[in-house]
Amino acid sequence: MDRITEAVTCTQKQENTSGNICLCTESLCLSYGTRAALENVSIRIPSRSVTAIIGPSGSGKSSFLCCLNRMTDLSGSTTVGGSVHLGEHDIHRDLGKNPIALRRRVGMVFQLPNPFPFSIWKNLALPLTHHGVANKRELSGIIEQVLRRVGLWEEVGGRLRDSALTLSGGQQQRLCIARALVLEPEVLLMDEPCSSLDPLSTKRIETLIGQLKDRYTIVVVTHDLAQARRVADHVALFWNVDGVGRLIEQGSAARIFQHPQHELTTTYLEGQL
Amino acid sequence: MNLSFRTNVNTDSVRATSLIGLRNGQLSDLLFTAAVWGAFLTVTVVFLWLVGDVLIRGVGALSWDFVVSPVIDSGRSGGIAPVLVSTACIVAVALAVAFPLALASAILISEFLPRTGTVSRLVIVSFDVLAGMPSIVFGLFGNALFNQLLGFGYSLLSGGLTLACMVLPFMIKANIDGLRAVPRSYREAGDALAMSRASILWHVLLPAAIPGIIAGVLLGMGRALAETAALLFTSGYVTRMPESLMDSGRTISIHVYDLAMNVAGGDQMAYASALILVVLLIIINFTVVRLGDWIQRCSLRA
Amino acid sequence: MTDRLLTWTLGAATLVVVSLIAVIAVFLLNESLDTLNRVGLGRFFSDSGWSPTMGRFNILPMIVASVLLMAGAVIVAAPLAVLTAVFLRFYAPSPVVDTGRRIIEVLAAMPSVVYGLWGLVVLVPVIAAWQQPGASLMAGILVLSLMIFPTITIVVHSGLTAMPQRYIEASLALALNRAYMVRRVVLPAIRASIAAGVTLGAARAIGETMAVMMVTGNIVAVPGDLFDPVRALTSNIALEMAYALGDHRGALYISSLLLLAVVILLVLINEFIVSNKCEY
Amino acid sequence: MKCLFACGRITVLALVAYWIGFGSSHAGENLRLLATGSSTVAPVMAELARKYEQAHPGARIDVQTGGSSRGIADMINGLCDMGMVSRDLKPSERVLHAYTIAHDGIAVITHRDNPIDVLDRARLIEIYRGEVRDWGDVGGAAGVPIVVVNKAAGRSTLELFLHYLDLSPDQVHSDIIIGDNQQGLKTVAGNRSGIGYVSIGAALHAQQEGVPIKLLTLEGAEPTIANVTAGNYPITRPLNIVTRKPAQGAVSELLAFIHSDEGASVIESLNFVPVR
Repeated sequence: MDRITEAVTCTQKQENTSGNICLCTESLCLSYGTRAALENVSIRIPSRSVTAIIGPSGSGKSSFLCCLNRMTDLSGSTTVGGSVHLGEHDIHRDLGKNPIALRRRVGMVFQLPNPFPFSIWKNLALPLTHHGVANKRELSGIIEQVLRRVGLWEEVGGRLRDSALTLSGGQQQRLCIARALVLEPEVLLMDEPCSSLDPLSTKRIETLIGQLKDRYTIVVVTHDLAQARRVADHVALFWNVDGVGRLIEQGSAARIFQHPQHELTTTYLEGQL
Repeated sequence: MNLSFRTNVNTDSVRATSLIGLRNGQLSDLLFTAAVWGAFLTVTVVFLWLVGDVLIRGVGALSWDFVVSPVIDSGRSGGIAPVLVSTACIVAVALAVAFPLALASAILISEFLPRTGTVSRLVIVSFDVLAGMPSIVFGLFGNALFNQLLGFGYSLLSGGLTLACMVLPFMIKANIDGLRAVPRSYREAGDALAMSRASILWHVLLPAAIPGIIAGVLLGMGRALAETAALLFTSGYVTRMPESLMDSGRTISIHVYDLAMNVAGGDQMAYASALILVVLLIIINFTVVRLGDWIQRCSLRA
Repeated sequence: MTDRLLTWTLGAATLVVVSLIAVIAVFLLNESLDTLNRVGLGRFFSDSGWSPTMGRFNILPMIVASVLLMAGAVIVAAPLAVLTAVFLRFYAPSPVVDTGRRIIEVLAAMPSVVYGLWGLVVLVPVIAAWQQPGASLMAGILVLSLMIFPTITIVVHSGLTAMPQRYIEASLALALNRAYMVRRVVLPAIRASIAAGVTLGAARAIGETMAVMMVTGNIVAVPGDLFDPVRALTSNIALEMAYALGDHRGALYISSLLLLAVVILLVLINEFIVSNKCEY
Repeated sequence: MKCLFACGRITVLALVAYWIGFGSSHAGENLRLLATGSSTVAPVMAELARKYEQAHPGARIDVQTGGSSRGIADMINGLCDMGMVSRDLKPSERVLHAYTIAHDGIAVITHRDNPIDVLDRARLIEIYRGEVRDWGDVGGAAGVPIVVVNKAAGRSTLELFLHYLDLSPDQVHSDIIIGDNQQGLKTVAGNRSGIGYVSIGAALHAQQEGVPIKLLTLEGAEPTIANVTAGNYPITRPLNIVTRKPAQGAVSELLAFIHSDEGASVIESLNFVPVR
C-alpha cells in the first residue's frame, strides 16, 4: 500500500478542477505477473463531466480504465498497488470483498459492441433482474427510459424481442451503453467506444456522450485527438516510458490543448495535428 | 476485523440501490459454486473408484508370464498371448483397409470439394451417421456380408473388415482436420510455382499434414481396440493362437467381456486384461489429444 | 493427366466410403424384408410377447427399455456434464483444470466393456444389497450416464472455450456475479453446444450394447420401477443373434434397422443444431 | 512421409508373410475344425480336442459357445464344421445328423450359504411361476427375496427344464436372464439369494474348483454322475454333435476318438457320463 513513490519524471501540476472529484487514484500501479503496465498514476476525475484519456498505443490507457472498476480481477496474475477512491470509498479496501457492488456504481462500455446473443429486451432486462427488479411493468419502464436516453427507442422500440445481433454496429454500441445505464451507475467508463464504428455512428455516440454528462461521470479512452477535443471537458495524457504506462499531464481540455505544459504533450498534439 | 467492520458500514450507503437483490445474488452464487464443485468432485470420486478398481484388482495378476502365456481353462489361468496376437491381427486388418480409403476421402473432401457445398455437406452427414451407428449394427452387417455372403466365416479377416467400416469415419475426420490445419499459403505457393495438384499434394500437403494423419490412425486404433459388440458375430471368440487370418480369434475386449460374464472365478483375470486394455487406450488417447493440441497451435501460428 | 487420375482415384475411394452407409442399409433391409412381408410390421408392436421361436415378435418392451435407458442416462449425465464443463472453464483453480481435463479424457477413452465390468462387479452388488436383484434399469442408467458423461462434457466445454471473452467482460461490467453470469448469460449463449452434446450422448447411449447387456439383467418386460431388470434392443440382438434363424433372425435385423433410424434422426438433429449455431 | 510409408510397407509385408507362411506350413495335414454351440458340451469338446490334437500333430479344433440353437443355426448357415447340441434334435431339425457323445443332467443350484438342501418339483414350479417370492416360504431364511435366474431363449437347458416343470416360457417369472452355463454358475455364486439351473457336469466341476454353489436334491435324487448313469435323476439329456452330412473324414475320426476308452475317461473326468 505504502509503495515508495519514486521521483516522478514529469511535471504533474495539480490544478483546481471545477466541481467535486468523483474518482481519484493515488500512486496507482498495475502489473501483469512480473511485467509492470502502469506506474504511479495519480489522477483526479471530476464528477458529471467527460474526462478523456489520451495517449499512444501501449501507454496503459485501457489498463488504467480496467483498474477503475476492478476488471483487472479477471485475470489472476495481476497485482494492483496504490489506491483508487470512488467518492469517499477506497475501492480495494472498503469494497474489497465485493467488486460487484463497485461495478454497480461504475458501468463500462467496451471497444467492440458486445451485446449478449439474446433479444434486445433480454439484454437490458438481465442486469435488472439480477439486481432485484422483478416487476415486469417496472422493467419495461426502465428499458424504455434508457432506450430513449440513448436514442434507440424510435429505431428498435417496436422490435424488442429481436436478437440484439441483428442491429447495426452503431446501434449495438448504443444498446451496450443503454445496458450499462439501466443500473443507474455514477460513473461510465468507455474504452474507445467508437473505434469500430463508421463516422455517422461515431457522431451519434459523441452527441450521446455530451447528453449523458449531465447525469453521469464519464471517462472515455480514445486515441482520436479530434474526438477528445469534441467531447472532453478534462484530458489526461498517458505515455509509455521505458515500457511502463505513466500519467504525463492532466487538466481541463481547454488548457491542455492550448497550453500544454509537458514537452511530450506538445509533441503528441503536434504529431497528431 | 477492522476491515470487515468498515465494509459493513460502507455497504450501508450502497443500500439506496437494492441490497436485497445483492444478498440473494450472493446466496445463489454460493449455491451454484457448491453445485459445480460438487459435480466435479462426484466425477472425480467415480473416476477414482473406476480406475482404482481396475488398477487394484488387475495389477495383482499382471506379470510378464501373463502376457506371453496361452489361455488355459477358459482364461482362469495362463495368460493372454493368443488374445494379444488376435487383437493385433484384427486391428492391423482394420487399419490396413481403412487407412487408404480414409486418407483418399479426406483429401478429396478437404482439397477438392468446396467447403460449404451441398456435396461435401452430404458426405460429412453420411460420415456422422456412420460414426453414430451402434456397433452391434456393424456386427450384424459384417456377419451377413463377410461371414456368410463372402464366406470368410468366423475369422480375424471378417472381424478386421467389419472394424474397418466402423473406424472409417473417425479416421476421415482426423485426416480432414490435419489437412485443413495446413496453411493456405502452402497451396498458393505451390500453385504459384505451377506445380500440379498431385505433386503439391505429395510434396507439400501430405508431409505437412502428417500429425493429423498419425492422429487419425491412432484414433482408429483406439476405436478398434475398444470394440466388442461388432466382433462377437464376426471374428468369433476362440482363445487359441491364430495361425492365419482365416482363423477365429478374440480381441482383448471380448476376452474381458467373456471372463467377466461367462467364467466363474475369472474376475481377476478379467481385471488384469482390462488393465492392459485401459493402459493401451489411455496412451493412444493422450497421444491423439496432444497431437490435436499441437495441430491447433500450428494452425494458429500460421 | 496425373491430376485427373488422382481426382478419379480419390473420387472412387470416397464413393466407396459414402456408399458404405447405403450398402449397410441395403443389407439390413435385405435380411429383414422376408420377415416384414411374412409377419407384418404391426405384429412387432401388438403380439402378446417376445418369444420369436414360437412366432411371437413383440419388441415394444425392448424399445421402451432402450428409450428409458437413454433418457435416464441423459437426465443423469447432462447436468453433471454441463456443471463439470462450467467448473473447468470458470471455477477450477489452474492446477485442477489440467487434472480435470485428463480425467475427462481418460473416461472418454475407457472402452465400454470396462464400464460393463465395473458395473457388473462393483455397481450391481451395491444396488443388489439395497434392492434385489441389482441387475436393473438403474444399473444400466448409471453405467450409461458414466459413459456418455465425457462425450457431453467435451462438447459443452469446447462450446465454452469458443464463446467470446467479451460476453464475460460485459457480464462483469454489469455487476453480474459469477453464478448469475453462468446461468443467465453463458449457458443460454452456448445452448446449441449443449444440445449438440446431448444428442451425441443420446446416440451413444441408445447404441451401446456390451455395458448395458452386462448390467441390466436382460428380462424382456416393461419395467415397473427403476430396480426392475430390462433388456435393451441392442442387448437383445447381441444375446439372440448367435442362434437366430428365419423370422427370428429377420426380427433382429428389423430391430437393428429401427436403431439405425433413431441414430440417423439424432445425427440429423445434431447436424441441424450445429449448422444453425449462431456465429456469435 | 517416407518413414510413414516405410512403416506401412513393412506392416503389409509382415501381414502377407504371416498369412501365407502359416497357411501353407500345415498344408500337408490340414485338419481344421470349428465346433460351435452348447455351452454344456463346449468344455468337454475342448478337452477332447486338446487330447486329440496331442495325438494328431497339426490338427486344430476350435470351440465356441453360444447355445445349442447356435450350433444348429451355424451348421445350417455353414459357419461351422460341427454343431454342439445338448438335447435331442427336434423333428424340424432332423435334416441334420446327430451323434451322441455323452449324457448329462440338469441340476438346480443355489449359493453355498443358502440353508436349503432339497426342493420338490411343486415348490420349483411355484418359484419359477413367481408365486413364491421369499426363501422363508420354502423353508429357507425368511425375509430374503428369491432371485430367479433363468436361461435365455434358444438354450436347450431352458427347454428341458421348463419341460420338466411343465411350464411355458411366458409363465416363468425371472429376475435375471443368463446365457452360458458358466454365466449361470457365476450369477448364482455372486448372489446369495439366487436360484438357477445348469448342467450337472459344469456344476460339479465348478464346485470342485471352489465356486461357492450348492446342488439341490431333486425328488430324492442327488445330482451325481452315478444317479444320471443309473437313470434315477429326473432331468437327463444326451449331448450331441450334429453335422449337415453324415460324419466323414476328420469328423468321423474325432468321433471315433471320443467313443474310445481314452475319450470316455476324459468325459468322466469332467463329470459327464460317456456313451457305452
